Amino acid sequence: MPKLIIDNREIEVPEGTKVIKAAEKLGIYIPRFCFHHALGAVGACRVCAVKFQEGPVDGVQMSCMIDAQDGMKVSTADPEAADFRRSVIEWLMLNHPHDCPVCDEGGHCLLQDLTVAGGHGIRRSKGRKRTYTDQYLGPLVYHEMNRCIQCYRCVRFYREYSGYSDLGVTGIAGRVYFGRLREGILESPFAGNLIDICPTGVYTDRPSRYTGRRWDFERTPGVCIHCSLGCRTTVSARYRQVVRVEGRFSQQVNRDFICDRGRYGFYYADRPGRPRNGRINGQTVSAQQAVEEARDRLQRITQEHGPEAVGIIGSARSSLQTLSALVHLCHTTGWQGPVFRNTWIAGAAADAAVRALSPENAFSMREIETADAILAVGADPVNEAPMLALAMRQAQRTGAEIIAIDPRPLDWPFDFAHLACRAEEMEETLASAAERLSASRRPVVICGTEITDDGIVMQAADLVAGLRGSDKRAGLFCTMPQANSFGAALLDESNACAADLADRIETGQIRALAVFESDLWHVFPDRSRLSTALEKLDLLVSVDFLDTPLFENADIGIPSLTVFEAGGIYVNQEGRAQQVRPAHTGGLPIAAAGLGDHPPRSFSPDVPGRDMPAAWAAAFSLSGQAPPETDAQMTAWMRDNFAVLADLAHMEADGVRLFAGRKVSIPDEAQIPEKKPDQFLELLPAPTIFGGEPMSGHSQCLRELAGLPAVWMARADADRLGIADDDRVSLGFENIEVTLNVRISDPMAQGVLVVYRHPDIDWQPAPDGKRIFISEDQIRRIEKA
Amino acid sequence: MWIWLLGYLVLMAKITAVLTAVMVLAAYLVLVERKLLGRFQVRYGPNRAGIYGILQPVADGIKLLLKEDLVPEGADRAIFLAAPAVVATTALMMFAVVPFGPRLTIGGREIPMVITDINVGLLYVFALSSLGVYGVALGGWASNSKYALLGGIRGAAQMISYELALGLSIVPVVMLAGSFSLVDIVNAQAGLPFILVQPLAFGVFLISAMAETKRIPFDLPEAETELGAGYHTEYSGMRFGLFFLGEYVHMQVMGALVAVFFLGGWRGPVLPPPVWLLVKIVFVVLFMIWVRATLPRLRYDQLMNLGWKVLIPLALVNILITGAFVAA
Amino acid sequence: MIRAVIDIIVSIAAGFYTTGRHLFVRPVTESYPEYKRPLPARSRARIILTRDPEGRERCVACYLCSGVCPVNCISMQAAEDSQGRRYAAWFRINFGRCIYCGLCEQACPTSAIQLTPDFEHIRRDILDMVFEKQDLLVDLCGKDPDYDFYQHAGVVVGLAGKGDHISENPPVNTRTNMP
Amino acid sequence: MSVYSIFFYLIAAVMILSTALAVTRKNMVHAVLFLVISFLASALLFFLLGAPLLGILEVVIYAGAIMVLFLFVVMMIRIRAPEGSGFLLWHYMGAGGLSAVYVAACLLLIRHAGPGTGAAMAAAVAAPADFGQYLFERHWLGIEIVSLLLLVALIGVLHLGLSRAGRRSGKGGAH
Repeated sequence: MPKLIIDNREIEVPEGTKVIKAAEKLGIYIPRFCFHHALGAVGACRVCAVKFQEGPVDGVQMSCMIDAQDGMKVSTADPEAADFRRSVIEWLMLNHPHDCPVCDEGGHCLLQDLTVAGGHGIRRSKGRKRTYTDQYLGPLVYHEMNRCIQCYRCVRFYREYSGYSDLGVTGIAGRVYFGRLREGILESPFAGNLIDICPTGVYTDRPSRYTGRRWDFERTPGVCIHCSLGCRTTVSARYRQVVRVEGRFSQQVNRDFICDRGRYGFYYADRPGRPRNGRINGQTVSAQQAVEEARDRLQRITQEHGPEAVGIIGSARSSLQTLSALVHLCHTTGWQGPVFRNTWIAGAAADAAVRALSPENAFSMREIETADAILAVGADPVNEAPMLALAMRQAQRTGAEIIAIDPRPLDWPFDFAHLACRAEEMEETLASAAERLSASRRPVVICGTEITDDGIVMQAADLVAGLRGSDKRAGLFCTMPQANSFGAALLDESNACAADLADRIETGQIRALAVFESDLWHVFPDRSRLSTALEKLDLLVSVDFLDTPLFENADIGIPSLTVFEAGGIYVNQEGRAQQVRPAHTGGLPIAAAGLGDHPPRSFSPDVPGRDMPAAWAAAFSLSGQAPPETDAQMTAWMRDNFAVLADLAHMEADGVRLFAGRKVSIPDEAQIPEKKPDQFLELLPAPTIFGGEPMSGHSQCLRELAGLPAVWMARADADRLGIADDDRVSLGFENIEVTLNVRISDPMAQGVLVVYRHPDIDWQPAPDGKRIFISEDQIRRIEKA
Repeated sequence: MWIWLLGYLVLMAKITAVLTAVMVLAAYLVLVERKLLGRFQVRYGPNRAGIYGILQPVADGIKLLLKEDLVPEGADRAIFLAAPAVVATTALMMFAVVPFGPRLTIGGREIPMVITDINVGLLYVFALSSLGVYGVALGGWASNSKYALLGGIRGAAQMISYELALGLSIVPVVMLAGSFSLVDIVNAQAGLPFILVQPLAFGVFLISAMAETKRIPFDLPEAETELGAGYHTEYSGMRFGLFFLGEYVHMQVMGALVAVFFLGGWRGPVLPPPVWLLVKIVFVVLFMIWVRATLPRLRYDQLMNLGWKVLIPLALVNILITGAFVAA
Repeated sequence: MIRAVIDIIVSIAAGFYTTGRHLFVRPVTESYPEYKRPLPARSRARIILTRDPEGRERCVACYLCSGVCPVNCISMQAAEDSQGRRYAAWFRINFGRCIYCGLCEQACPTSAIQLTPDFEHIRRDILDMVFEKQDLLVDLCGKDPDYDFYQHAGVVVGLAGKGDHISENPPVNTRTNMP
Repeated sequence: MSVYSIFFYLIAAVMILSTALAVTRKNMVHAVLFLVISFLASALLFFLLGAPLLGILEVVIYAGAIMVLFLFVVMMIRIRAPEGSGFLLWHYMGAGGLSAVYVAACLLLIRHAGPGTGAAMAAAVAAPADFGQYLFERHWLGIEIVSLLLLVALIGVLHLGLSRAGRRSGKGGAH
């Protein structure tokens, strides 16, 4: 533990700590461009120079390159070092364009800050500036190379930290260029972090280009709800509109970065088509009127046909507030539900995962980064929970062995062993792969819940328990389908899925349905069955903030608030309940409130469009109860009424871990998946990073990245069927035929067709709880036009 | 009976005449002060209402009458409403004992040119002057505003302090005149005005008088730069006007008292006595305006030091000396 | 002691002399509505948005003026036109709030926002004091007639390509290592 | 009943009423104000009885000086009106008893006005000069004793104030 003196203050730091970090611990900020605590040091920018006055090192040196040693005496304010830094900044500014006013980084630009801090105001050089041509890097990141100061942060993040290789550095001397070999869309789903990591404006946010300056934003700590990881974000809002989302550091969850789905998925909140008024039979009314009408009509149906005639559906994208309000609603009224599980086996798998996780074996992403062996079963982090892939990449960088057991073609930014197998082979493969963990000390088993069933989850949990039994620091990490899947599983008592309700609608038992923040068209397998079922209903109420087909077709539509307006609590896949605060007051964005893009010229004390209720408040109102008035009262109400949520009282900055220990639930019998019949292929619908998730699917800039809808198949299958890469095939079902592009992959399970969810696939091939098999003669190759 | 009635009518006439003169003079004093301050500062002063701004007082009066009479929500309503009246009334009532001239003989009857000549006239003046404090202190307190309260407290402290110096400075005059009656004091100056006999008393009295009227450099109760407008921060409309009127009437009273005590009152050659008194009043008042244009406001501790450590000892010494002379 | 008293009296008398003397000095006041004094160009009154020498809007909606405004009377929304030029989609100054401090003019990097000597600038309706971009925009270059920000900024907005702006070298050829 | 008696009873009524209000008000400033009104009324009574000097002195000393100080202090320390009714029954009973004794004593005195009151009455209604002569000729010793006492009190207060100020400046520097 070397002890050194920085600016006359003594500090003891662990061996190997750089001087710049040691100073940070003292609260002394040494200027830096290239050094970043997640990326480490390269000594490229020369701006962290400090004066070493005594000890083993002498003179002006880069504080990011020198390890703290005993007897060092460091001065950060020494005139020699300060002068050095000032000169460095002036050199860096030699070629920097004078375009701060039209640069989106202006206002939170590290270079700008340090230039001002260094006192450099007037360019003394008479020389001409070096310029570069810029590249189009896709719809998310804007490239302006002239501003570059060669800190190498971008390539270090892109290539080393996140493991993608299409962005790099070319050139020598004063002509170093950072970009792609050829212009094109960045391949990494973490490319948005370049914006955060670039100390100046080379990479800026393209969708929010020119929308405002950092100082004008209302910046609120938020939590990403586009997957189950619950990464921390900073939400920037301006003029009642969310304009930017950035990563927020968190020790346990996402560290510094977030994925592009989390960064750009928020655009659903202010889409022009977002419902902001209530609807009764197609007529536009106020939100309050819609709530009252829905309450009256539901009560009438309850009186006429009994409480069993009303069904309630929720979804795991709602906040814990909404979920608990729905449970309470059904308790007090006797209505059916609430149903949180959409369909599929996922419900049972998520339930099994929640039961399997305990404070001892549930690992956070932080612990995955330090694992030395990772076994991923039925999990595709890049598509399901992207930041998990980044965490696994860090483990792999430190030498961890990674094994994947999955039928899908996996495209991960690190080396791993892919054991491709079908669902029925998974159990066996897992058992054999478990032996490869025996040499490790800190193994992690990552288990997906979207394409696996509860049996695999329980097997994975058993494996972890076994590893822990043999004195290993083993952990379990389950990915889940949606932001609040864990919370929904905690509160879910009925274990029913939407298909069960459909049965009862068809038999006429259920006459009215209230759907909260769920789009049955998106999740329900059989569309024709759904539409006939919905038509049988006397009343369909939809409460949502998305303009879903269900909302359009509902008898009564009630607009609800988004997470940016209402806040809420979300429980991520490791059971960490995190509080989200509202980012702005809600109401119509200022631009939309006036005529066109111009704010109104009249003054009124009320905000137009602010009468929308939060979904949980609407749930209370439907039963005729007054909702708790404030968020704090609502949280207290949840703690008091649900034993599993009692720990919410201990909510801290890092959230609070909730576990199912208190929940009494009888586990289902694990079922062995049926075997794939010969001459049949299994059709496997799979989640995908862009476009498959309901909320970010409404985000225009991400839709561009979703690509074309495609079906993936193993090369052996393709060869047998005589299909080549890029062909178009038609898949015929009982009542529908779908045309898709074919992509052929080598490392994927044979006998499986993988179809990634896509907004353009107007069809959701996922029967409830059953695997889909399609006979080979139903697959037809279409000649190219 | 009719004699009594006649006397009553004469008294009423005198009161009316004096009040009218004092009010009109007060209104125009405001204009004169603003014009003069303008000239002292090398500008014009009000010159828009009528020629040379001659109608400015009328405009001001109409404005004050028409403005809304606001009462702050937390104010002590009754006291808040009464306070300005106290200030204005006490100032006006002081004129009751100021003599305007020698006795006038009309139709064989002698009419004294004073509203009432009581033998304790001087004490009466001080009694009313000390009651004027209530208007300031209560107005400030009742406003329920911290600035007004500070102004009111300052006003009370300042007026108590300076009343002592005021009273003590006048004792030699009483000793010389041998009476509290203002008429007798004027009569005692038939030979030469007391300013020549008692210059020290004159100085102390003048300074204290300015402090009593709360004028610059002693305007700490108002102190715009520190307290908004001090004790009348919360006042508006005609109630503010009453405070305003009170201040300018008080200036005239002090001018009249200086004239009566030190300048021989209405005495003077050629011109009729009331005119002489008026001239002297205006002279003193103009001097006060000049002071306002020249001197900066004192700090509070300076104000208290001046009163207690300079003026009162000076006045006491003056009494001793005068006493010795009178006894000798 | 006596000397001090004399000093005090003399200094007070000097003050009285100074003020008294002013009574006989001709007032320096200029009677405003009758006589309108031409104000210097740097006077700070009504704000305008100027144009560059080519007649294009100078304002790039960089938010610096609204950021520096001590009374928050400026609001705007930036937008991008088809050539990549940044401009104000709307730009609003609430003159009911403006204190004419001129900080916006100092902050403006493009010389777009300028204060003029036109101070007779009052409306009966407070909402008429809210000026929109079309009310603020003039067809003049103002105090800095030759300045065109985009000629110096080096971003491509249709004026010139990369490397063609003032004081720029042609773009680096990244395919070669020859200097 | 002459005009003077009407005024007398009117003023007396005002005086008693305001005194009663002064005793019962919970708001200190109001209490002080009613006491001032009471003093003014008594001064008017002196006027009415032909003793203007006493009347004026009453106003100058009591209403003008002492009560202003009271008001000043009340305003400075901002006493809040106490909660609840304030006085207990036995407070009222004690005060009532004492008042009764006082009224009885006054009645007795008025009934048996002694011969000594005449001279005092004459002095009270006299001109200021005569009043002064009366005081300093007949009661000079008493006046000197009282003024000496006041002087002692003055010096005592000065001493207290100065020593406090000295201690403070010794501890914390110039204030």
